[in-house]
Amino acid sequence: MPQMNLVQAVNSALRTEMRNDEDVIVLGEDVGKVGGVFRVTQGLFDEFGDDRVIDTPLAEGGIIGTAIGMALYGLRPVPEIQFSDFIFPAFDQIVSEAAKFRYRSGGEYTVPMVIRTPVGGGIRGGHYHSQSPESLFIHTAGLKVVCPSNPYDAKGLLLSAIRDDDPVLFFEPKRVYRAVKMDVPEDEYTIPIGKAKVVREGEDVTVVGWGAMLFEALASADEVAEEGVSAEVIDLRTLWPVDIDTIVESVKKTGRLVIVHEAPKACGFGAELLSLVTEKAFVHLEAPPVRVTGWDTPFPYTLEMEYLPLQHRITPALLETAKYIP
Amino acid sequence: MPQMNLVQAVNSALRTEMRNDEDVIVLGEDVGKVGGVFRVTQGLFDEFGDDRVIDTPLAEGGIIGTAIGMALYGLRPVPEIQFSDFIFPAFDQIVSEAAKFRYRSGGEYTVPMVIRTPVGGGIRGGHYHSQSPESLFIHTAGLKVVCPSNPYDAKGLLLSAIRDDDPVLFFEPKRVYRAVKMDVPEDEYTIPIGKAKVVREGEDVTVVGWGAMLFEALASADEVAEEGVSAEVIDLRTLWPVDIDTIVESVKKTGRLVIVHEAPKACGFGAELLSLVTEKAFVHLEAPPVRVTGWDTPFPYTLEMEYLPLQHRITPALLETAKYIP
Amino acid sequence: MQTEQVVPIRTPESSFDDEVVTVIGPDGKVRPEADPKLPVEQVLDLYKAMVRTRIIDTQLERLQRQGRIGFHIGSLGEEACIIGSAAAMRPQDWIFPCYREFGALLWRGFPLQSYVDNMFGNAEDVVMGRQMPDHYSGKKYNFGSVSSPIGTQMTQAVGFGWAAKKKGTDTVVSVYFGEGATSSNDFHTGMNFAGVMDAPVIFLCRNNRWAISVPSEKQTASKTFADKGVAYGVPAVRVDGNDFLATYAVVRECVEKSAKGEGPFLVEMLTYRVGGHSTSDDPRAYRASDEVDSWRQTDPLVRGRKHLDTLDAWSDAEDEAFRKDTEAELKACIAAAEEKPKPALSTMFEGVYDETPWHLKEQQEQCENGPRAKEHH
Amino acid sequence: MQTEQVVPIRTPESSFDDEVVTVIGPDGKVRPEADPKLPVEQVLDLYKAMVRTRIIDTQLERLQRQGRIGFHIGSLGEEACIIGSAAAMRPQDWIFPCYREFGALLWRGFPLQSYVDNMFGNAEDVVMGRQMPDHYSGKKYNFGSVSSPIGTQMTQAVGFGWAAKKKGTDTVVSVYFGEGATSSNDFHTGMNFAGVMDAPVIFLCRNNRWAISVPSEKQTASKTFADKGVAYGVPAVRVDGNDFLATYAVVRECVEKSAKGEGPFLVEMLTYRVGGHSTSDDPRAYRASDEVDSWRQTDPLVRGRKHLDTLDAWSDAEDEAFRKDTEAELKACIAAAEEKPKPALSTMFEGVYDETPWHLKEQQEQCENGPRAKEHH
Ligand SMILES: Cc1ncc(C[n+]2csc(CCOP(=O)(O)OP(=O)(O)O)c2C)c(N)n1
Ligand SMILES: Cc1ncc(C[n+]2csc(CCOP(=O)(O)OP(=O)(O)O)c2C)c(N)n1
Ligand SMILES: [Mg+2]
Ligand SMILES: [Mg+2]
Repeated sequence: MPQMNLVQAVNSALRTEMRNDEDVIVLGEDVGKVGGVFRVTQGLFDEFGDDRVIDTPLAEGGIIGTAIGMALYGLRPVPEIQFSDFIFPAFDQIVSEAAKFRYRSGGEYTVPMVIRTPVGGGIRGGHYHSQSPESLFIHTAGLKVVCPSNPYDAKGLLLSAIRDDDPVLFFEPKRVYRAVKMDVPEDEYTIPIGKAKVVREGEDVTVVGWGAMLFEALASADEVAEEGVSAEVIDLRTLWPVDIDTIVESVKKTGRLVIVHEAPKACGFGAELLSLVTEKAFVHLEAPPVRVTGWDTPFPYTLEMEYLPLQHRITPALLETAKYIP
Repeated sequence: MPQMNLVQAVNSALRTEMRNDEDVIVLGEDVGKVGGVFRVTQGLFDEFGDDRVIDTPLAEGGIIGTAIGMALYGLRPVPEIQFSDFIFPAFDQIVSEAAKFRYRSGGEYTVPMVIRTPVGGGIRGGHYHSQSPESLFIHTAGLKVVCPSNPYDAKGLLLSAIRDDDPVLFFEPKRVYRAVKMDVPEDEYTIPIGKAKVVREGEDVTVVGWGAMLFEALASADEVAEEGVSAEVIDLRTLWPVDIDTIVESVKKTGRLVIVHEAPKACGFGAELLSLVTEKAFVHLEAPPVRVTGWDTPFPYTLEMEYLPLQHRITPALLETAKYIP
Repeated sequence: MQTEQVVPIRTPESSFDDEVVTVIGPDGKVRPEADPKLPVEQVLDLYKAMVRTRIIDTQLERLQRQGRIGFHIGSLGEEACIIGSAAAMRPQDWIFPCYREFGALLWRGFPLQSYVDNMFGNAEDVVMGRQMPDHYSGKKYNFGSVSSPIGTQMTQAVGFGWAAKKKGTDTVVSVYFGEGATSSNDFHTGMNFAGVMDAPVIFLCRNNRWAISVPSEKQTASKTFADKGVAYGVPAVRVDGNDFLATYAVVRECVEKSAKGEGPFLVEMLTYRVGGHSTSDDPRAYRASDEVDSWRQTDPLVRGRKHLDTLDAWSDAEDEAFRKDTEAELKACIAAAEEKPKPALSTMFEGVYDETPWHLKEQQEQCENGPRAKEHH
Repeated sequence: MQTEQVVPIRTPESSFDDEVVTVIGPDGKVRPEADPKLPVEQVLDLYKAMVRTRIIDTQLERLQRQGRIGFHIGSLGEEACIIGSAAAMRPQDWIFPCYREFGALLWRGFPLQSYVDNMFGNAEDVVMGRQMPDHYSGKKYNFGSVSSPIGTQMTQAVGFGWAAKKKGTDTVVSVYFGEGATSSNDFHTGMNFAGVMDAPVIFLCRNNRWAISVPSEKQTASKTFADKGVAYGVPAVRVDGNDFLATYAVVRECVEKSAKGEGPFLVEMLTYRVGGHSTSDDPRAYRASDEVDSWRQTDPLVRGRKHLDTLDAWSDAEDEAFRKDTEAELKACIAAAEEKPKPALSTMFEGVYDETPWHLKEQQEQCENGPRAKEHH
């Protein structure tokens, strides 16, 4: 089985589905000849031509708006937003239109579309090449939100997302793009949307993470193991609709919860997770659930490693939570 | 003292500050001659002329972008977005620009600007004239978010907001616009941003609300009083930065918390409030905190009264929470 | 430092400001050069559709004032450009509406009863009472979905038209919007993408002179709205939008060209919003009544009627009878719509996604098992 | 149904496609009609600023390859249009940058050391290391703040210029952007608002033919970028952007007119991005090297040098010496910048708001009292 990094796995998913289904169209800024600024769409232009791999003008609202139109017609567009920081010019089309089309038209129109976009920090991108805006889309009814942490999941989830009949935000953790290689089948396979994965079992505390921070959570789990704390690590994979059962089941076992995400804390997805768990497993909570997140500041440049909720911040949170005495 | 409704109180605040400070500029769609579609800016065009009360072209991004430019120059623009549902074409200017200007320029540039916009449902507005997008802005570091529930607070808070040196989102609950009249001084006065108000004291359960839902919370507090449950009602007034001390103090007393808001539940501001209280007062919580919110659907038209978290839904939540046995 | 030298800074010239296509003269006679030469029955159908639109507008406004419906947004004075342009589209073509084109929807065969059900947001409303009145959806009739945010339909129409072309069809898409909407983000990206992608899309700008209270002169400093095509390499044309035959002819020509791959096009249709912006608006607060009066002179129905007279195709008695029938038909639809129940509670939770996820099922259960809200107060 | 009649649908004509203002001919001699007739010392200053910009670009690119800075976005080949246009602004005027105009920033007097500190994001960086390199802010120099999102500076410049005018000043604002940015929402709203508000703003479009890998032909179907002015009633002009005197002359004329209330203007500056988009980009993946080579022929520095020769104002020795001095100055700045510490941890939490609210104080405390991160890996 070939080894792929996340860039290659996403590329493989796109190529696979473009071969399967000629209605799949890739469009965005620089996705064509050059294959995207992260080279995720490399080679697709050569294989599928400029009718199916479209370099668009520089307008995210246009990319998403025309992609919605294509989807209304019955195609399955996979628009790319070059950085998720640049999704905001398309915000109206996403939240007012794509998200509401099925509902508002009484089911007549649907928008099967996957918005692919790199997310997160740790690549010296500063304010505008590092943000994690997932909670804005989770708040918007009608959207699904996916964020794989590794190449295998990325391919399987992207194939599911493209086949899904609802609009999906597909966030690709850019810090992981070339950092991890693993076995990824050339052939097609899917990973269901809406299913989290327990990537490490443990007894004392549950850690929920996704994307690039998953690796930090795992590293912390290793670290605290040396101090005798057994952490259960859950990779959400799909952020919304969230697999609440897997989380609640784990918290019922451990009684303790730490949530990790890069986005700012205030109204981040961590707040929703914390609230859901509190609502559903209040009596099982033996310690206050904790959020380890980006700070409530714009994403900084020089100090980005102090901004991110990395291992050095997760580990103490795990220890404190695990050792909390009610 | 004159009696004013919320429309008149906001109008009075604008007029007061425009007389005080010639740098205050009002701009937006239909704010001029006709005085806004809700008539909030009525009469300002006649008093201050078309240099200070500007009917703009139909482009929210242009309204906010030019207002930012005015603010960078040193003016104090008060742009109006006709409905908060139509703020999304301006989303990029608000979250990428206004919110980050001070920080990203090392304090060289500031954006003293108040974005006024009607918010919320209950006026037969359906999908696009009813939404409550506050949590999107709370998630964005650098913005302040205010939502008064009554005319007196509206005037005092708007005067503070205009004098504030940071960008403020000022949400006006449109269901309250003409529904409530009360004494409002002609003269100027301010209500500080960042201070909540305990509008009804109680012992058994804390209810946090704002805007139009505050009245529903109060009605429920009356209703449950008949069943012997004493609810403390907090009107947040400023959503962000939130007055956490007032809430935590109340929860320490009651041990129980119900949060009410119109916006959808998932990643709504209720999740942040619930999380903050859980983090800060875990040991004081005698029942799982509860959110009574809009459902996670687009805002409907015919069934809007079933969508909103009105008295009929708040009352049972208060009773259950107050009577919950751990 | 001196700069007396001549630098050729161009104050842009309009290619359009004195050329407006008209077919029907003030006397009702046609200018043969531009006449689409439609068979008489078709002319009559167009005229009747305009009259029907007017009657519906009048009645719905009344219903709203009586509090029986919550809202209506009409097309008083704009019937010719709406019906003329809709009729110019071929059966296989698609129409992406703004919010003022129920006349086009009905022209397409959408049942009047369904339209009235939408006005009441009842259980048989095609959009299940989820949106405000006049926010319908007509997929079976090759007709889009109305939403309130200004402009968004334009880029969507471009993607749709592009897709249809790539699929090898000769489908053309028309998209309506007001002149105010030319200021929106989506006009810009829609036109630009259409130009670059060679999409078979006809941008139909209803220049009715007003965007709620903002007159068109305050909307842009360009000489005409048609001139905006230049910025995108999109051919443009101005037409008398109160002349149903002129509108038909111009749009039809664009359709035929677009179908051959020569689109997109921008059509500025000159008309006037005689009524308020919607039932929520009272235009007396911001515009002079003599302006409105002078536009009433150009009433497209009066002009249409004059034209029919030149054809000897329609009598006063026929006109009277048609109006009566239409009113009766509408009255029956209203009575039926008013009787129908509200949409079921479950419709609030279903259809957000293809399959309803756990959290919505949970919320639905909470809602259905909880107490009911009081009615609107 | 027949439609053989002629409907005047206009394929837009360009007012601009064969008129480009040039001053310096291939031989270095000026065409006197458009020559701004600057004093020799000023011509020399402009030339030196271009050379300095080139030297800085070359060095910073090297630094980035060595991993000593994280990023640089340069102006190789575009020096003439940047320096020429910046120099045309009067001291009281303001410049709103895109991201490629550090040459304009330095022209305004921003200290080289501060610029280099910004490249390192160190404790003395004017923006406190909060943004990527080349995202500076220069308020003291009447210079805006760089952000990455394309286009946003345009509407801001309009509001700023409008405010300055309302305050009774004759301040003019220029705003830079690439031809790719003409597709952005803010180009549209910025130009439209400028037209309607009569704002004293000069829109400076650096048409360098590429938006990362997308060539200008794929950006729009309009004949030229100057033609886009028509859509907004904004006068426009095209200038040879590799000719610093032509750019100066054109922009200066716009400034003088704008100061008299005759703005806004759109200036399309024809140039070429000789380097990659930024240090993150390798253009060999998407464009032919002979295209680049042919543009190297039009190098604005070579052309400038030829012009100096016609003035007999500058010797090879002087050129050499100037280059050496500049390199040495830059080297010293780099050495100093590299020595400076990172910004303090507290700078991450301060300055989000005027007064730091409780939640940020709490987070700052958590951060400062918690363990430190490892360095970048
Ligand atoms: C994004 C957005 N902003 C504001 C509004 C409120 N609004 C509804 S219609 C309208 C005016 C539209 O004018 P125009 O485009 O000329 O169309 P007309 O109503 O004249 O047909 C405005 C401002 C909206 N619906 N969407
Ligand atoms: C809203 C937004 N979308 C995408 C990007 C990524 N991006 C940065 S520069 C650029 C191309 C800009 O081209 P152009 O406007 O011609 O300017 P140039 O770089 O040629 O000077 C793109 C797509 C961005 N910064 N902002
Ligand atoms: Mg209009
Ligand atoms: Mg460019």
